[in-house]
Amino acid sequence: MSLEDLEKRTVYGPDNEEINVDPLQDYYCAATPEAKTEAQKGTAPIIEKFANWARSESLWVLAYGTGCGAIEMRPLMTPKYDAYRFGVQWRPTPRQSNLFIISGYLSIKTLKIAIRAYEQMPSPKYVMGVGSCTINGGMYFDSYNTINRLDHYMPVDVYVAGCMPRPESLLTGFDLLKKLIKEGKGTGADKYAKEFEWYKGNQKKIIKNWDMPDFNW
Amino acid sequence: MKEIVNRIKEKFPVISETYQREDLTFITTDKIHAVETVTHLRDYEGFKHLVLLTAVDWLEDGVFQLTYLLNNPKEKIDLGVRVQIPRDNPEMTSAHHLWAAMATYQRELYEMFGISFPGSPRMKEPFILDGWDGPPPYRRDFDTLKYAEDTFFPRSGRSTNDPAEHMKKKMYPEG
Amino acid sequence: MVNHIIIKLLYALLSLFIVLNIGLMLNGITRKIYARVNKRYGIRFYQPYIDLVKNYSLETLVSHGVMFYLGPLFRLTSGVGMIMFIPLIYGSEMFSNFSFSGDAVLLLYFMFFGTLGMALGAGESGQPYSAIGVARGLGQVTAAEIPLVLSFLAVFIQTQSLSLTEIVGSQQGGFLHWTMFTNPVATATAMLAYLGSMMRSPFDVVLAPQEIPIGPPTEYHGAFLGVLSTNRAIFTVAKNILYVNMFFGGATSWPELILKAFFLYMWSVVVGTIFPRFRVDQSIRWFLKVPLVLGLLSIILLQIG
Amino acid sequence: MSIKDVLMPFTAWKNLLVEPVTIKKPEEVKGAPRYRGFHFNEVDVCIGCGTCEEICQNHAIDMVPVEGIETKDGDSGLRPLVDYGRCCWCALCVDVCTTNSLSLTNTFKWATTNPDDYRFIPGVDKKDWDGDKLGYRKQDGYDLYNETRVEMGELHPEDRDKSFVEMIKGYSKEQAQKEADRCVECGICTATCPAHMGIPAYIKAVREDDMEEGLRILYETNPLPEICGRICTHKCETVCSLNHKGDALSIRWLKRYIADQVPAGKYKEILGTDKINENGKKVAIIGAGPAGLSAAHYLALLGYGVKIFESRKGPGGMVRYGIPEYRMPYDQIDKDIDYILSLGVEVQYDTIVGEDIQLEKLEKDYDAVFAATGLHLGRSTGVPGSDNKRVYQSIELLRKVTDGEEIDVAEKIVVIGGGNVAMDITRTLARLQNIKYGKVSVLTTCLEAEDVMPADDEEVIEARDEKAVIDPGWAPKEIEIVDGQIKGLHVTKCLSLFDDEGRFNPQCDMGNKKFFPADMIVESIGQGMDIKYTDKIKDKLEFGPRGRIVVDKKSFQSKLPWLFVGGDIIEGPDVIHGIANGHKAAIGIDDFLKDK
Repeated sequence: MSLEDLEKRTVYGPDNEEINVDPLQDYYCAATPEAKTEAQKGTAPIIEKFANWARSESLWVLAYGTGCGAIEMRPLMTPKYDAYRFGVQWRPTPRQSNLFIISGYLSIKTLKIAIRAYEQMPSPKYVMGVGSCTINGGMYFDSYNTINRLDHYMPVDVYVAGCMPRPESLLTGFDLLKKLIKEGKGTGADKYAKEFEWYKGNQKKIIKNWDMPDFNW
Repeated sequence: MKEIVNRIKEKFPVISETYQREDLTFITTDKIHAVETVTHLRDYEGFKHLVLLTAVDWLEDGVFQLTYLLNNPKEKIDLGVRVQIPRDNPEMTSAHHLWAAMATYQRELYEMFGISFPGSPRMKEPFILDGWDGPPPYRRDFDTLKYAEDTFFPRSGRSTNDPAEHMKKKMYPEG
Repeated sequence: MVNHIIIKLLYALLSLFIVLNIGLMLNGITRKIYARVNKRYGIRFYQPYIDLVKNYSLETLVSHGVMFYLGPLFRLTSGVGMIMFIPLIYGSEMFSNFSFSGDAVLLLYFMFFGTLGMALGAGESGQPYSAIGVARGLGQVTAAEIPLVLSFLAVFIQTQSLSLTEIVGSQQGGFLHWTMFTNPVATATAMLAYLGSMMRSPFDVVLAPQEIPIGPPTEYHGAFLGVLSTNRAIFTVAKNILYVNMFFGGATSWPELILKAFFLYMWSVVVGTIFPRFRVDQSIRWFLKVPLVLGLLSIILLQIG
Repeated sequence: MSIKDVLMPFTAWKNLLVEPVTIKKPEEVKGAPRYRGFHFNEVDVCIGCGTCEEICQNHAIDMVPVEGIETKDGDSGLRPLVDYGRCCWCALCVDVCTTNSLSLTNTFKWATTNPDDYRFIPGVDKKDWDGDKLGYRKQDGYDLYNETRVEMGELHPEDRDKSFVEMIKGYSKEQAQKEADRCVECGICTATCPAHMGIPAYIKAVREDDMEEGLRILYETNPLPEICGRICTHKCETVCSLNHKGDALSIRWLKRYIADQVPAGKYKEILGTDKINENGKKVAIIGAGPAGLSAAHYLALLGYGVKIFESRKGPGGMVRYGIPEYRMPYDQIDKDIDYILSLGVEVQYDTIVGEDIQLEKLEKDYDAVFAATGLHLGRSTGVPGSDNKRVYQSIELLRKVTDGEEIDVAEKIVVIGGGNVAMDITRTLARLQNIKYGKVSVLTTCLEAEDVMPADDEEVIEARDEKAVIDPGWAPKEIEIVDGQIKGLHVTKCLSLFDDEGRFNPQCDMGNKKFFPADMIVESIGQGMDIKYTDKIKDKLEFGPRGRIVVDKKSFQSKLPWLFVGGDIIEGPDVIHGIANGHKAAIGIDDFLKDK
C-alpha cells in the first residue's frame, strides 16, 4: 500500500455510475483517540475496579517478536512455564489483545507495523518493553535504522531488563503489570491519547515514508 | 581449482588469485571483464549457482570491491570473482540477466553502498530502508553513531570520565 | 395466555443463564483437561468468566458497516434461539421452553443461521484473514452438515416425528430405547459430524491461530468478542442438548442433562486434544467419505428394516 | 493410515493423571550457577580503571565519581555505572576486569516502570542481589590479557658480578610488542607518574611499532627517556592495574625500548627541533642533573638562551655520579644529554656556584635562575667510631668510581643502609671485591625489616644473586675499633621505626645483639643538601621543614621571583620527580618571563 491508495478518488461502474471512494472513511477510523475523562471513570469506581481486576487477570498478549525475544516468549506457552495459569494468553490479532509485548529492537520498518498494531488494540491497552533495546537502544544503539527508546513512540507501562530476559523475567514483568492495572495505573492508552501530537511527531520524524493514516484502528 | 583458474586466465585478465581453501578460490579481474568472466563461469565451467554478490568498502584505497561468489554444485566448489570499482561515482555493469536473484543483490548494493547498476530492474525502489534520505549507510564514511544520536533520541543523562584525566584533575588541581 | 408466555419466557431466560454457566464451566474444565493431557496445569477453571468480563470491559469501536455489527448478533441469536426452542428437561413443563411440534427443524435452521451470520459479518470487516477463515469455515461446516442432516433425517423417519419432545419421549423406558441403540448407524454418523462442528482438532483449521490469526473473528474485539464467546458457551451446550435429545434419551433432570452434555462434549475433547489438524480439503474429503456413507446407510437400513 | 495411527494418539491421555512437568513456582527459579545476571562490583577492590568501559561494545558503562571514594594513587575514585538500556550481558567487562572486582550475579529478574532505574552503580547502589555467591566471574586461566610480564633478559650473576657491563639487556621487538599488548590503556599510571607521562599512548606506539610517535610522546613530558627507561623508580608500575592480578606492566622497560630504537642522530628530525626561534632571554641553571637538564630542554625549546653551571667534570648529576654503570651506562646518559645540549644549551663545568661564581652575579646576568643542586652530602649515622677514616659515605665512593679513582677495597665490608643507594654501593663494592680478591664479602644491614626496606625488591634480589649478604632489621650501635683499625659493627635488633605519633624514633631490643666483623664500613643512610650559595639571600627566602626552600607547587618559583628551585632539594629524591620539577619550572619561568 502506498500513500496514493489512501487518497479520495472517483471510479466509474459499468453503467457509468459514479462511485466516490474515500479509503480513509471506508477502511479506517481517522478520528484521533480520546482519553478517558475522569467523569467516565468516576461514575462507578467499584465497577471500574472490578473491570481492572478482570483486565489484569486476563492479559491477552500480542507478542511482536521483532528479531530477538520471540524465542523467550515461546517457552511461556510450553508445559514448562505454562503462563496460561496466570491468566496470560497469546492472541494472534491486535484486535483481541490488551497487552502488546515489544521484544527487542524495532527498526523503522517494524516500528511502522508496531504502531499500526498498537493503534488497533482496544483500550485500555498496555505495552511491555522487553530487553535493553527498547530501553535505550541496547546493542543496536548506533544502528542507522533502529530506534533507541520505545517510549518516544508509544507509552510503555513496564520494562523488563535483559538481553533477552529469560521467561521467568517476563513473568516478573507480568506480575508487575498486573499490580499496576489493579491499582488503576495502567493508563498508557490515555497517555497516548493525551499526548497524541507528540507521539505522532516522533513517529513521523523517524518514519519518513509515512504512508498510513494518522490514526487507525 | 588451479586448472579452472588457468583456463580463465587464458581468456580473461586475472589480476590476482587467492587459494583460500581446497574448495574456495578468489580471482580478481577488471571492471570490463567481470561480468563476462562470471557468464563464462556459469555457462562453461558449471558454476550454475549464485551464492551471493557483495561489496566491501575500501575507504582508504578509494575503491569498492565487489565479489560474485559462485558455486559449482556438481564439483562442490566455490569461486569468487572480485572486481574493484572506483569509489567516487561507482557504477558496475548489471548482471541481472544471469540469475534472477542478482537483481535483488544489486538493488541491495545500490541502497546500502550507492553502487549503481544501470539497467537492473527496480534498482531505485526502496528495498530495506523505507523512506531513507541519508547517504548509503554501509559506506564506511557514514557515521552511524552520529546519525543514530541525531535521529533516534537516545536517553539523556549519560556522562563519563576518563580515569587518567579525572585523576589528574582531582590529585593535582593546581596543574 | 399472556401470563403463561411470560412465565415461560422467564423460565427460558433462567435456563439460558444456567446453560451459559454450564457452557463457561465446560469451557474452563475442558481447557484444564486439555492442559493436563499436555502435562501442564492450564488455566484456572474460572478463567473463561474473567475473559468474558474483560472482553466486555474493553473499548469497542470499529466502523466496518452494519453487517459487521450484526454478525455477532446473528451468532448470539442462533445460540439463544436454540435454547429458547429446545426442550431441556423431559417431562418438565417449564423447562421445555418454547418447544413445539416442528421444533427439530427450527433448531437445525438455527444451527446454520449463526454460521451464516458470522460469515457475513466477518466478511464485511475487510480483513483478509477473516475472509480466508470464512471460506474455510463454510466449506467445512457444509461438508460436516450433510451427514449430520442425514443422521437427523434417519431419526425423524424412525420416530415419524419432527418434535423433539416426542423424539425424547420415544426413547424413554431404559437406555436400550435410546436412539444410540435403536439406530447405532445414525448415531455414529451424527457423532462424526459433531466433531466437525465443534471447531476442535482435527477440524480447527478454520480458526488456525498461527497461520491466519484467528479465522473469521479476527476483527472482532471488546464487546463483540464478548458476545461471540457468550454465544460459544451457550451454543455449544445447546448443540449438546440437541444431541442428547436426539440420540441419548434426553434428560429428566438438570444433573442428568449436565452429565450427559459433559460426556458428549468430552467426545470432541478426547479426539481434539490429541489429533493434529486436517487441512480444509482433507476434512471435506473425509466428511464426504466415511460419515456421508454412514448417513446414507442409516437411511437405507431404515427403509429396508 | 492404519488403525494404529488412529489409536496411538489416544495413549497421550495417560498424561491426564500424571503430575505436570510445569515449574510450580517460576518466580523462585534461579539461574544456573554461572548464569550471567545483573552486575555487582566490589567497590573496595575496584580501582576505577575504566577498562570495563573501554571494552564495552554497547557503550553501556560510564565511569562516574562516587561519594566516599577518594581519588588516590592507584585508584581513580571513579566507579562503573551500568546502563541496562545498553548492556547485552556479554560479560566482557567481567573478563577484562583487572582487579576481578566486577562480577555478574545469577539474579536476572527485574521489571520496572521507570527505565531510568536501569542505570545504577553496581556495588554502590544497593540491590537485592549484592553478595550473591553464584554468578559469572572471571575463570582462572582465562584472561583477555597475559598476566605474566615478558621476561627481561639479564646477564647471569656469574657473568655480571665481575664487571660494570649493563646487566639488563632490553627488549627485542617481539618481546616489547608482546609486553605492550598487555596494556589495558586505563591510564591509572599517568596521574601517579610525577611527570604525568602519556604512558598508555607511548605503549600503544610500541604495539603499533611506531617508534617516532613513541619518541614524540616521551619528549612531551620527559627529555631523558634513556635515563628514565633504566633507573626510574617507576611509581607507575606499582599502581598499574594489572598489578592486582598478575605482574605490573614493564612500563619502564618499554620506555627504554622506544628510546633505544631511535638512533641519536634522528632525534632532531623526529622531534622537529632542527630550528628553534630564540627569544633573546637568558636563564641560568645551577646543576646539570635531571632537573636542570629537563628545565634546560624545555626552556631551550621555548627559545631561551640557557646556561648550566655544573660543579663536576661531566653532566648528569646524581644519575652519572650516584648510579653505578652496570645500571646506567654512561653512553646512554650521554645520548640523552647530548641531544639536550645540541638544542643550544651551554654547560660550564667545574664551577661551583657560591664559590667560583656568586648567585648575585647570575641574578644580574640572567633573567631567571633555576637552582637544582640536588643532594650531594652524605649523612653519617653518628654512632661511636663513625669518624674513623675507614668509615666512608656511599655517595663519595660512588663518585670516585665514576671518576675512575682508585678505591681501597677491604676484604670485609659492612654497608649500613636499606635504600637503593645502599644497594648500589653494595653491588659496586661486591664487584670491586670480586675483581680484586676473586670473592665477595659485603654485608648490608639496615634499620628497616625485610618487607619495608625502601630499596626495590629486584635490587635486593639481584644483590643477593651477586653474593652480597643482606641482613636487614638491625640498628647500628657501635663501630668496634682496635688500634685505629675497624674490627666490625655492633648492632641490636630493631623492633619499630616510628613512635605512635608517626615520628622517626627507632625502638630496639637491647638483648638481641649481633656483631658484623668488617675492615671497612660504608654509610648509606640518605643524603643532605648543600645550599650554602643561598646564604646571602636567606632572609628573603622562606624555608619549610627539613630546611627545604618553600616554592610555589605549580611553577617552583621561590619567594624571590627570579629564583626557581627544583629537583631533589624540593621533591624526591628520584629522577622522575627531578624531570617533572624541571619541566614545571621551565613553564613557570616562561610564564614569569613572557611578559617581561
